[in-house]
Amino acid sequence: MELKDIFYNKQDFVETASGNKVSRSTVLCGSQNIVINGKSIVRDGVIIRGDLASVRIGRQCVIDRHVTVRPPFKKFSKGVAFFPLHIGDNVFIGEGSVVNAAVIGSYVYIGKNCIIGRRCVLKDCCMVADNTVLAPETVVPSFAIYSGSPGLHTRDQPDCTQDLMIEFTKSYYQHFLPNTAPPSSSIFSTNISSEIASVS
Amino acid sequence: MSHLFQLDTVKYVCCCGSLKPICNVYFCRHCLRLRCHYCVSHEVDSHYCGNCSENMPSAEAKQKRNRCGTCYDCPSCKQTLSIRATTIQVPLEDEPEKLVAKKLYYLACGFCRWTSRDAGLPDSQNTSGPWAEPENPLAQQIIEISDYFRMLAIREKNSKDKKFVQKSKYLAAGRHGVAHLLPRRYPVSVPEEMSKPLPTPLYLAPTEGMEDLPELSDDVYEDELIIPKVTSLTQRLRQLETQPRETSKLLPTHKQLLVKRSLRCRVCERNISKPEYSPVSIKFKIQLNAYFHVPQIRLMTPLNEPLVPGRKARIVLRLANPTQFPTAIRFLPFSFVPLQKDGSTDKRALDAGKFDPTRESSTDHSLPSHTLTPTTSITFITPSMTGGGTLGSGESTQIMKEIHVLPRRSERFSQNCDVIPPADEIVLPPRDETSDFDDFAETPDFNDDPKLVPWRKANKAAVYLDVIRQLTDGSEPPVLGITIEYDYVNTIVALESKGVQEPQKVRLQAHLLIALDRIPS
Amino acid sequence: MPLYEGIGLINEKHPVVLEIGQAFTKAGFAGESAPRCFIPSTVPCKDNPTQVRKLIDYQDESDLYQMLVDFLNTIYFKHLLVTPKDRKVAIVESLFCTSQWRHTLAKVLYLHYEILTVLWIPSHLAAVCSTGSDTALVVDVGYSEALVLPVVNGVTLLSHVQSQDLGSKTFDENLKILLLENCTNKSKEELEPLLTPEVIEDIRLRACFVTKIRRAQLLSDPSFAPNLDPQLKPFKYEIDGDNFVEFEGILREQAAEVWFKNKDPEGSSLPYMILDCLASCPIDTRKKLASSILIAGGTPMLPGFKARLVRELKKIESELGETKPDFKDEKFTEKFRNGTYEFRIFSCPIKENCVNWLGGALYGASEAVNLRGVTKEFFMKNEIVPDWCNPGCNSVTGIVGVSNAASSPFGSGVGLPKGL
Amino acid sequence: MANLQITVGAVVCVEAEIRGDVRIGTKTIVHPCAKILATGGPIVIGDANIVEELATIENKSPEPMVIGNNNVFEVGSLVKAKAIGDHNIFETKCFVGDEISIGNGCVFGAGTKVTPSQAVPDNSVFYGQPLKHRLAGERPSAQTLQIDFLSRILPNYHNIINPTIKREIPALPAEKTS
Repeated sequence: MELKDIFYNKQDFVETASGNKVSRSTVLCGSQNIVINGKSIVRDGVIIRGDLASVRIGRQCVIDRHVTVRPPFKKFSKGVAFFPLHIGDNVFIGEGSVVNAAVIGSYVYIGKNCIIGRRCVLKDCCMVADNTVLAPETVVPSFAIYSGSPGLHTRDQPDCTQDLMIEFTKSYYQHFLPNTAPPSSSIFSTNISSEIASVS
Repeated sequence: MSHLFQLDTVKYVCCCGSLKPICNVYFCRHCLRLRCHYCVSHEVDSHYCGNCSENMPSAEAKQKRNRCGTCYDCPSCKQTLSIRATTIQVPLEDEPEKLVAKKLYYLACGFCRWTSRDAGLPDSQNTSGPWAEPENPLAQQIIEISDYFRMLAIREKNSKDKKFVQKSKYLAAGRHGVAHLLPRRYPVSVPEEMSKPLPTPLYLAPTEGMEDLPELSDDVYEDELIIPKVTSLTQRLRQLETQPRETSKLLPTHKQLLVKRSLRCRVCERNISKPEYSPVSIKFKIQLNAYFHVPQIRLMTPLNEPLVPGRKARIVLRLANPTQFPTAIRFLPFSFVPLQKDGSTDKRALDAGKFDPTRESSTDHSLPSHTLTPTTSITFITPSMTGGGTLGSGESTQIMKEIHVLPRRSERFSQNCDVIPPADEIVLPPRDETSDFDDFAETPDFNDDPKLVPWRKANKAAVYLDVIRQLTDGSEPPVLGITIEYDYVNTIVALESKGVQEPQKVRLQAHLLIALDRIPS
Repeated sequence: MPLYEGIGLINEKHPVVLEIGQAFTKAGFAGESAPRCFIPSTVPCKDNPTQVRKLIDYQDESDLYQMLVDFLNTIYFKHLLVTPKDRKVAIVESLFCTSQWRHTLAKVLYLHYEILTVLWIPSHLAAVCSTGSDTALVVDVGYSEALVLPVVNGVTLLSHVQSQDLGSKTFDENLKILLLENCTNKSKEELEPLLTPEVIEDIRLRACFVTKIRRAQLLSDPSFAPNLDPQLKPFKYEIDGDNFVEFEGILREQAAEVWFKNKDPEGSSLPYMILDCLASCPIDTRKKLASSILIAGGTPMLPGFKARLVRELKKIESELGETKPDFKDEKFTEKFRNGTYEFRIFSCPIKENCVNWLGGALYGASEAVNLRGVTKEFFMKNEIVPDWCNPGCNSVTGIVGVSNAASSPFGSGVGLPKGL
Repeated sequence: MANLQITVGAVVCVEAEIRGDVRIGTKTIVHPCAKILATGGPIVIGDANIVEELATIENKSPEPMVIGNNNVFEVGSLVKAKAIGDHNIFETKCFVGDEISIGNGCVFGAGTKVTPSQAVPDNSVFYGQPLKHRLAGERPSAQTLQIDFLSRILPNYHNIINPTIKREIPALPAEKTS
């Protein structure tokens, strides 16, 4: 199935030179500490706590609505600090999730309403199913699917996850359109309905 | 992962009869057949710890009972434990009146807040513990019983195998595999030695009578039951040696390792998926996932109204060519034939009696996914399989082998829509990695009929297809069965014959079932 | 740690030992003292991976085959972490598992997983094995039924088997009724949907125990029950975040009475099953068997079970001897009239729920796998796994290559009684 | 008359939503986008608590809701409890119903929901789905270091409500206070 077009109000989003589309209703605390590498989408209601520590988000990521991205806190023997939070490329973070991880690799899919505990490490190509709660400091290995509360390794990702995620995030970007633009596959998507109508 | 594009609306029919979305299907380059997790053999490739990402050699993994040496699991909730440090003030050895800070470590769970202190374990001076682990206090007795049984069994073996020279079985097994040890002969008569009296056991479990088994103490009746203080079944089953009843007796356990597995085609016995050794690597040494080798078909939009039997509807499929060579795709009516001798409609391939190789005498099998159709104009070149041998024999031996070694599976499906195949083929250009980065790449002109191909981009194209619902009961959801025929360029032949031959182009078929009304969630 | 490390066998690949029970499966390696995993016998649903299906709920043979393929895949690649075809397998199986189950499991092992040799061990023999002795009265309380089976000098006295539906299933059904009756802060209608099988099992495990024989007598009569001293305090159980339920304490001791309904003419009881079995056994074996009771299965691990069982047996026996028995069978009482048996229960070196598995592991570590295992080749040829109930396998001559192969427990070469 | 009282030493970001009668003790940190809603009676927050973004503390009852010291309200938690003692942690997205009174040292795990009327025993830990309950050996330690760090760093990025001034904030419309 092809992804459906998602339209947004052009005035509600800022599109940067590198192709990032960031909603104006996000809360980007300490925005000087937030780096988004390009072609990423940050939708409305997202909170990114760059004030606590730096947050780096890779290319072609999608951060869905009402996600909180928050660098994790850590007590050391000598004082305390918030860890910088790194997110790789082609990562999808689903609606309402709270991300407290230390590192999120590339090609990672995080479902809706997940809680990624403090200092978690999500390796490349892993997936966190909807409504999962990952305990603090969990390491999710590559190609693992974690689900439940507490999140446990329940299934495995297919071998082609990397390419699927690239295709998915890229396709999401292509279908994320200002409401002024024509539909992405306009060449025929309007025709389709008329064609089908004429047949049946 | 198949939820990303609702990939499971289009199921590829594997040789074995499984229906899988494309990302779970493999393509064996040698057999030129679809394979899936069900019909390939799985092998353990390497052991590693999912938490610390350390590889562990198989021998060591075996010795450590498949557990990581450094990471521990919480006995209460199975999450990974982290090491916490605390400092205490201890008097200096030389000057007892002076206090210095000393670091001590304990284990703590960030999820259920269990700590090694809850188990009564003292804090350790080392980050690595050691932490007490559950142990069976009677393990030594089990060893004694085991020794006794080994002795008995050896006695029996000696008495039976007297005539044979005993070589060291274990060494032989290591070198050549166990297969040559078979078949084994069992003498029917009971030899003399067996009538000798049995040796006395080394250990006998004691029995307990009334005096050893006191009734429950009064505390049980007087104390209030606090459920959180009693362990649950899962907690007990994680410590089989002790299975404690009180949560205070739960002990941390070493984390279980994970494995990377490689997949092997059962027919040609070559790998079809082999991951790289490194636990953090997401790359593969060999990766024959169908996603990279078989044209991908997707339904663009589901039917928005039910399809009445006998009526026609138009659907749009999106085709993509993942390979590095151009291909031409032709649509045909669904023609999957299960891998079976009689080809009967009963698809229960697992019925008793179908496994006996000797019973498989007939060779007139329908070829499941690799048929030379007379309609195609492209030359069919035999993939030179075993050097010599004609097309016919090579083909049939492979089919024979497939019938014998592939586990078969009968997944129920109802295919109730047929395609009206368009006359033309759709040519798809090869996949171009660079075009992924170029949004404005030019799409080559293939002089398409806009009534067949309304859209194209790089290696992808959309196709209109007319489908007809069969005149059967219309209550089931519409499922279209379709067979595609496509060009596949086999580079492996060229590689194996040291570059003498050009890559060979073959014409292959794949069978698909498409759920036409699946609404994207 | 492997038990046999350092005897030059370090390179040996220990066979995999599997006991696929109706409720739980134990899997591990031969030569080890505990299973590597002890997991529910369930597989994820195909349509909805968050739901599970029990293996015993299979629809037909092909369904079971698929489930076993999936289940063994999980066991091999998530728990045991070995390549299936590299290892021989020892299966610990119930004597009364259906032929369909057995045959399907055999097909999965030999054909799908290409296992070369499988040793099929009856679970009660395995259990006896784990005591080091060769004589025991095995009391196996499983999921759907309780079995009492005598084994004397390695010979199973199969005709004397006693079997009743007194497994954990019956226990939990009974417990559910008690829970519904004894809830103090929820109505039956509210509580009923909350009591899933998992919740009931958890309450059984965490709250229930087997009470003293004296209290049990009072419990059996509802009018006496309030006079119990001390009364058990009510307890609170948290089902989920919205439902914290409170129960009367009395159900904690009432639940296990399902095993000891001696007086009930319709009911059955574990002590009577044991005595019935003993009574039917040859007279010269009774004494030995009575003092070699072996408990297997996870349900009887409740506190107080063994102590109560011994006392119940003694009490019934003494009542039979002294007073006019209120029991149905005259012959039965005759046999116990003059007998002064001492009832003793084995204290195994492992918990009761792993006893069967441990026996399998002991077998698997010995040459028995090679001597008595059924090879893939044999299975391909004959399409059967030799079985005690299959007359074809138990004729005097036997099938070529199978004589004594499947069933015998000990090196002594004594198999299951023939001609049953 | 609704009013907000912030003791010296507390750090309350302007972007936090605070309504009704709220008192905040010293060393308490209120992150941006946190919500403290005294829609009924007042909310009295003690010292050295942390209220993170999207956390909601709500009091609909006419009785005052008293929160002790050293509690942490993590991202997205929704707490309506009758009373809260010291050293409790409300983890990410937990939900605590309004019939619960909480003593000391309790942890409501991430994503849990606890509603039945009860007094939670000290050092209780609720976690997981389905909900599990255990009694911890010791209570969670105070987040003193984190509070020091946050009180240093937050003023660099956010506007802080000046604690010395007693601010009058608009009372809620009558129909909203039930």
